[in-house]
Amino acid sequence: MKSMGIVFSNIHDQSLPELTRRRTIASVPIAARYRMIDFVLSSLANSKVTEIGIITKTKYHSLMQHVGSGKDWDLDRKNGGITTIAPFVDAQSGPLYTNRLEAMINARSYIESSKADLVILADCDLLANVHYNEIIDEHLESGADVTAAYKKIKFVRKIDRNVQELEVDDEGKVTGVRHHNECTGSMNYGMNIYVMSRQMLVGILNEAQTYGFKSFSKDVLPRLLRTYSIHGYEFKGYIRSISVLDEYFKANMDVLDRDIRDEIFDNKDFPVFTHVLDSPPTQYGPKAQVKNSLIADGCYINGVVENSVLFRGVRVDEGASVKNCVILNDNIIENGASLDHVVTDKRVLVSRERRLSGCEGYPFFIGWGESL
Amino acid sequence: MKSMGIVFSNIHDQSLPELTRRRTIASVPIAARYRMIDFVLSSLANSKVTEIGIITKTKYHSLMQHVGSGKDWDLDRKNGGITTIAPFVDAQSGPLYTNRLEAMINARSYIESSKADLVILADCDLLANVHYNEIIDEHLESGADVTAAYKKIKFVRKIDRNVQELEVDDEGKVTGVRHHNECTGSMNYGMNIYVMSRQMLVGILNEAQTYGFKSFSKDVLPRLLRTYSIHGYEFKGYIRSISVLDEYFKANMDVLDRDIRDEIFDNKDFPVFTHVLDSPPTQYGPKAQVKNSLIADGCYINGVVENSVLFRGVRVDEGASVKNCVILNDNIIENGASLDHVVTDKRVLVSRERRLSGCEGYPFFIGWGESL
Amino acid sequence: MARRKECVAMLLAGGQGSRLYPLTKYVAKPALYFGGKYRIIDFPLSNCINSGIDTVGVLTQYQPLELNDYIGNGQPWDLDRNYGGAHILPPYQKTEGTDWYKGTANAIYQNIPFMEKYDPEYVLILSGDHIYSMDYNRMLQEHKDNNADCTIAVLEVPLEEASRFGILTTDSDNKITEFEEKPKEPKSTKASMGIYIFTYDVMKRYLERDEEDRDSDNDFGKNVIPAMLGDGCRMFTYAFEGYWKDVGTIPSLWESNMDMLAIKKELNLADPSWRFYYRHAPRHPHYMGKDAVVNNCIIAEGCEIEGTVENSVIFADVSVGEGAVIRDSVIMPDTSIGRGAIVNYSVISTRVKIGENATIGEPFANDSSKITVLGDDVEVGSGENVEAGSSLEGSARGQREVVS
Amino acid sequence: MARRKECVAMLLAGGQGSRLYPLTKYVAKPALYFGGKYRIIDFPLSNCINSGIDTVGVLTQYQPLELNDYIGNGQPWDLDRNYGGAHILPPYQKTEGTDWYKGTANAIYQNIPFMEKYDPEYVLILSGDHIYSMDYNRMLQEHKDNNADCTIAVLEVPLEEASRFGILTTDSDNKITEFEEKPKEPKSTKASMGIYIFTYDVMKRYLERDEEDRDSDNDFGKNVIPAMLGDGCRMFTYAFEGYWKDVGTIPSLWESNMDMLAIKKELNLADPSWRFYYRHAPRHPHYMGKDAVVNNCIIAEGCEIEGTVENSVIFADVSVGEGAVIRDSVIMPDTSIGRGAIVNYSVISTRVKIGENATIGEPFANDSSKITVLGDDVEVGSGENVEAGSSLEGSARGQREVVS
Repeated sequence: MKSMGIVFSNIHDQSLPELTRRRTIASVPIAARYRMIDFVLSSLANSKVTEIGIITKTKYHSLMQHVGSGKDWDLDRKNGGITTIAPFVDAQSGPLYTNRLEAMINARSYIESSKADLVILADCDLLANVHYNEIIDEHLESGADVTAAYKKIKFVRKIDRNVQELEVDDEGKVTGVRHHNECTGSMNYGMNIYVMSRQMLVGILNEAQTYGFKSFSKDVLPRLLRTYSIHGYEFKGYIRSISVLDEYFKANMDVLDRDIRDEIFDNKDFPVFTHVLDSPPTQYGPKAQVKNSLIADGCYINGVVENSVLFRGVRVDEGASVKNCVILNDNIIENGASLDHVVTDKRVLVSRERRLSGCEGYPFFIGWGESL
Repeated sequence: MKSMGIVFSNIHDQSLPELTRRRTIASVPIAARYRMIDFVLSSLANSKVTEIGIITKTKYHSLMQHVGSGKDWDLDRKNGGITTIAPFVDAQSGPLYTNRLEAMINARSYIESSKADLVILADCDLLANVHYNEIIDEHLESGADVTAAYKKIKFVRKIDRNVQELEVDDEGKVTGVRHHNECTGSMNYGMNIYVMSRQMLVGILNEAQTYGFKSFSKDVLPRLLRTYSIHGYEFKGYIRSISVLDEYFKANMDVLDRDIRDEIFDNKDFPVFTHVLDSPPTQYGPKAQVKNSLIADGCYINGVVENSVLFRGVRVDEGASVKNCVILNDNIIENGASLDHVVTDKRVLVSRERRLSGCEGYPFFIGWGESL
Repeated sequence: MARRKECVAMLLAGGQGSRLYPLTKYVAKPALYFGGKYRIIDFPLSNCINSGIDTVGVLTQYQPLELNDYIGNGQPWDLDRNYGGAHILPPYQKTEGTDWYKGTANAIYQNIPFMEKYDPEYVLILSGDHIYSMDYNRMLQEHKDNNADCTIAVLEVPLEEASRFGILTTDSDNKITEFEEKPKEPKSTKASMGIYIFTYDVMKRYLERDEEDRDSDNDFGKNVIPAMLGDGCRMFTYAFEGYWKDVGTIPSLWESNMDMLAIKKELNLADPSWRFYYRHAPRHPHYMGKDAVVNNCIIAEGCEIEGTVENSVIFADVSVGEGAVIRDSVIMPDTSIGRGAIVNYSVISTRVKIGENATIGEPFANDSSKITVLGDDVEVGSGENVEAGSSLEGSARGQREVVS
Repeated sequence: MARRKECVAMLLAGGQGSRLYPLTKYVAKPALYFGGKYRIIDFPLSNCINSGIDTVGVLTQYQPLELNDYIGNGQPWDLDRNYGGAHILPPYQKTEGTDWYKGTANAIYQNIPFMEKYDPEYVLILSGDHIYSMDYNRMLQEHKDNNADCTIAVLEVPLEEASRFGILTTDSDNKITEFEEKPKEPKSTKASMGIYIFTYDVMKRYLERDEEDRDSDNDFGKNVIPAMLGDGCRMFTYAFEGYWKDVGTIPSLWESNMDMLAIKKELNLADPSWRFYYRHAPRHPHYMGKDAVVNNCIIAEGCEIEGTVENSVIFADVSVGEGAVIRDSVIMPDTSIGRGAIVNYSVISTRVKIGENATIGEPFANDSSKITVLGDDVEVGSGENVEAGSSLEGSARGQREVVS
């Protein structure tokens, strides 16, 4: 039983505009040294899924640089391996696709030419270590036509964004799909991870083209529910959807929790791989004071860092203070500067004595390459 | 002294429409197992140029599959290696570039971020084993700002197409550039291969953008001639420009000549690499009659083949006859079929007893996947 | 941080191949050329990756240089994995002393640290001298279904040939009841192919015990398998069907090359779903000259054929001059056959130079003692005659001496 | 089909490293950890690729398993080349017999076939026990400019230390006039770094001659270099400036790790144009706990630091419990330090387990005999005290015994 993966790199770009101005959601940096796609690629590879199509649309230059030949995930294979499916624009082609279904129709020849039995569809918006092999096993055991993964979530605050809720009966059968514009209370949160036979997906794509369907979850899924059996896979682990900036901030803070760190990173059969940069180790100077923080390689820290996540190559000078922050790669925080509840994109320079402060639930975002 | 290469994969697509309907000129198959870009990539790699940007525009899917990570040319490198520079279309971007200059402006950040001293520009329309290291050496010795390669060619027939002629004085200095719409008589045929410092190219691109120049050879080169010294490198080896179908046919036939074969393929320091397919060896049946032909791996031949070039995986059944033909990959020529002066694209099936015949100077072309 | 690999393959590639001398003078047997494009080791390596086994230890000892180079980083077989992949395992010095590999079991024993890195449940033991296509994963499935300690792949052989093999007797469930090496009076026609799957923990226990026994030859067939059988371990046969050839002698090497000329081959080299991979060199497609005559043969890339080639397997970069005739022969890479030379019923190794109008061997006579063998770098002068059945070996400078 | 490589590097990685015992009990010296992220061999390998030398033979012999694994296909150093790249070269059996490597010159001699594949003009000889950053290409340029037969990289050393080195005396053109191994009365302060460039043909001739001499130790320093000098070969020094450390002893290993703590390091590990490459394992960024105290230290990925770390180099995946204090120490990967434990002036190897409230060593005293060393897999029980200057080695199961 051979499986292939289809990974959507651009879906959800619009929900995190700050960080997706020059990149896809797949290449958004997370947890001090990773990018969002690392979790999907690593876990597929760890589940022995070694034929993976990454569907891209726009702004995929940084994604391609990060993924490269797939070597870092051991996915540079003669057969299968990673295929980037970009819109190979030519004069005849229409406008770029805008959703999952159109994207897969664009990738149909890739999907049709595979020899895999099963297809796994996945997005890049979740911080989680999903074990795809378990979903596949449950899919096969259930005998269902499609398996959809969900997570029982209780939202303590109302959050504005589109979510898909699955109705699942006691036998684990999906009986309905609902779409909401906000998240509130308890629900079976649809993870947009699907497993089905490759032949079935090809059939769906043919039908979608014939009938002009536009959306997988709004047009196709309800039809499937009427005719086919859809099994619900309940994911029981940690999950965080990187949907808005505050959730992005919280996802980073989550990793300061030892249990979450252990679950995501310390499963020996499900390690998380990322693109290798050969950074030197991080060095702490004589004035460093660092507490409850996750620190990547290649940093030089001689100031105060607390409750923060620092990516590779960050410099925190003597007398600088970084608290409750997410500091992306190659930032320089100069002497006397002070940051609190700040998220900085890459290559930001915060000059001496500068004081920047957001607040809980509303972090202050500083864009790529700014010098303040 | 470090050099980088910029390879244009789409320039000249329009001159060979039959074979570039679904591919770039760079991925046009040639000489039984190669693609046009193999000659440029191999020779750059053999010249120790291991940082190469391939500029693509449209229809580059087959090119990316062929080149992959660059492994087959030993160009999958941590530093440098092959970078495919596609138009990373986003909502804001304008129309696709239409010429060399616009393409390089699109690739400017790639060129600017390199650490190379020199840049080599090259197209993919020439069948030749150009030793780029010699051009670099001559460029450095001459002390010129730019070196342009040319070949003294005598056209025996008039051929309709755009050519660039270089005027070169006795010291090897380029004194003028002329453009013709047809080739006739003797000329210094411009090979569109240029060497210059990377800084100079960056300057040219800045200027081109400021002044809105459109064409490298029509706008930029004449200006350079006024201000800078341009050295002409005379290429003395075999060369054939794959410009129109008949030239494509002739290029393939040229390789039946032992001297040309030796020159292109049998220089031990300049081997030609191509994408590896693990074909089995070619097998000849008891009825095979094969003369003066170049035959790739993975064929099964039990018929008559004369003065022809057969690509990988071709089957010629008993009683079939293939004379003066270029037969691309995975064709099947059935029992009793007869082909003369025919060029077939990939996956063509010629049924039993079918007779197809072009003539000298006007080969008959059969498109991809046709069954006749 | 040992991530588990369910099954690790250990490929015994140390054999000296003395019955293939002089072809094995400079190279280990698994590095020998086969079938126009391949080396023998391409078959087990390709079978591994096609069976989903991506971790292969290659145990080398004798003349490993060319083999090491050939395997390199494992990339041609998709075995250049970050975790797993192909690893060359030569003998090495330890703090307590140094050992060359003794028997097959000792070679595996010495590499217990290698295997344990992958914490395997099963180990597949392979050898590097067989040509075949086999899905080891099916065999592993049977091993698991049988809850076996050891599964041995077997082939049905004609009763009259059975005494050349290790013969296994089984009950109706394929459970092995008896094992005899080269029995005079074989009780079964199930011949061991030298391909074993062991449950790792059981194998480790028996290897350790075998090491303690100073009288043991440390060989799987002679010592470990009989010991396990004696203790009542759960041992099963796995029935293999299809083409399988041990290429351990010159006649069998010649014959199996000739097998590749059949139009309906038992071993399909062109199956796109079960490719046999090999390491490539940059060579142009082969050229058939204006007066070439070919008939029932395999010709690899880089060749320049101006003469006649019939019923033969011609490897890469071989040149055959005008008027030369090659029949019923195997010609290995980079060899040149001068104009007018005649080669019959021969196995010609790599980098051989045959002068103009020389004669090698006699026409095919179905008598394998008449096969003529020229080793690496042999040079045969113009007009010279090499008698049928001769075996010549060359030196680096191309002189030669008769070895048999 | 030998395509030429101008210069091939041969890296002698066979040293047993007995002065680094017990750290070298299970691994060859070049595989020892260094600087928080690296192994010693990362330095010569990175220098090679950064100098444009992409063909490196790594000669292994003693405990090569971990080193072989670490080098693997050479990919981390960009040495996974189709043509060239990193190749492990263990001793092997030949038709005529088998040999372990004797001296350094014999090791290179035995690998003449490897070098000749690349038809090199020059050979760079390196060893695997030095930490430094060096552009070999500049040295090669000087070698060519001097039209030399051999160029030896030298370092200026204080006169009082010169008698510990091989000392070269030169004329004003840097042409070597005299060479003395560890002279009692050194005539110069130019110490050989054990880095040689030879013109290949000359070296081959001298290696062949040295092999014929049965009294020779087959060593470059003792035999080959003096023989060449005696014959009047053109031999030059190449003056190296910068950080260079031989990490052949426990004190020098400790010291050179401490050197990496300097803010202005002599050896810049962060230079983007001269990266030191290493093989990665998938580990998360390190975590500094709520009560962590750090001061002047290097900490690698995967660590979980809840205690105090000062003036120390902490490798990957080390855990330091609450209240534990580490000072002036080197802690290698996968080691855990229990709550309240105190570690002073120590070198702690990999997979060591230190129990709660244990005490290892005494505060730094500038007396290298007081460095405490715990070998691989040592376990120290809760509350136990390991005396300063002890050297313990562990077994696979974590027991331990005193070695000095």
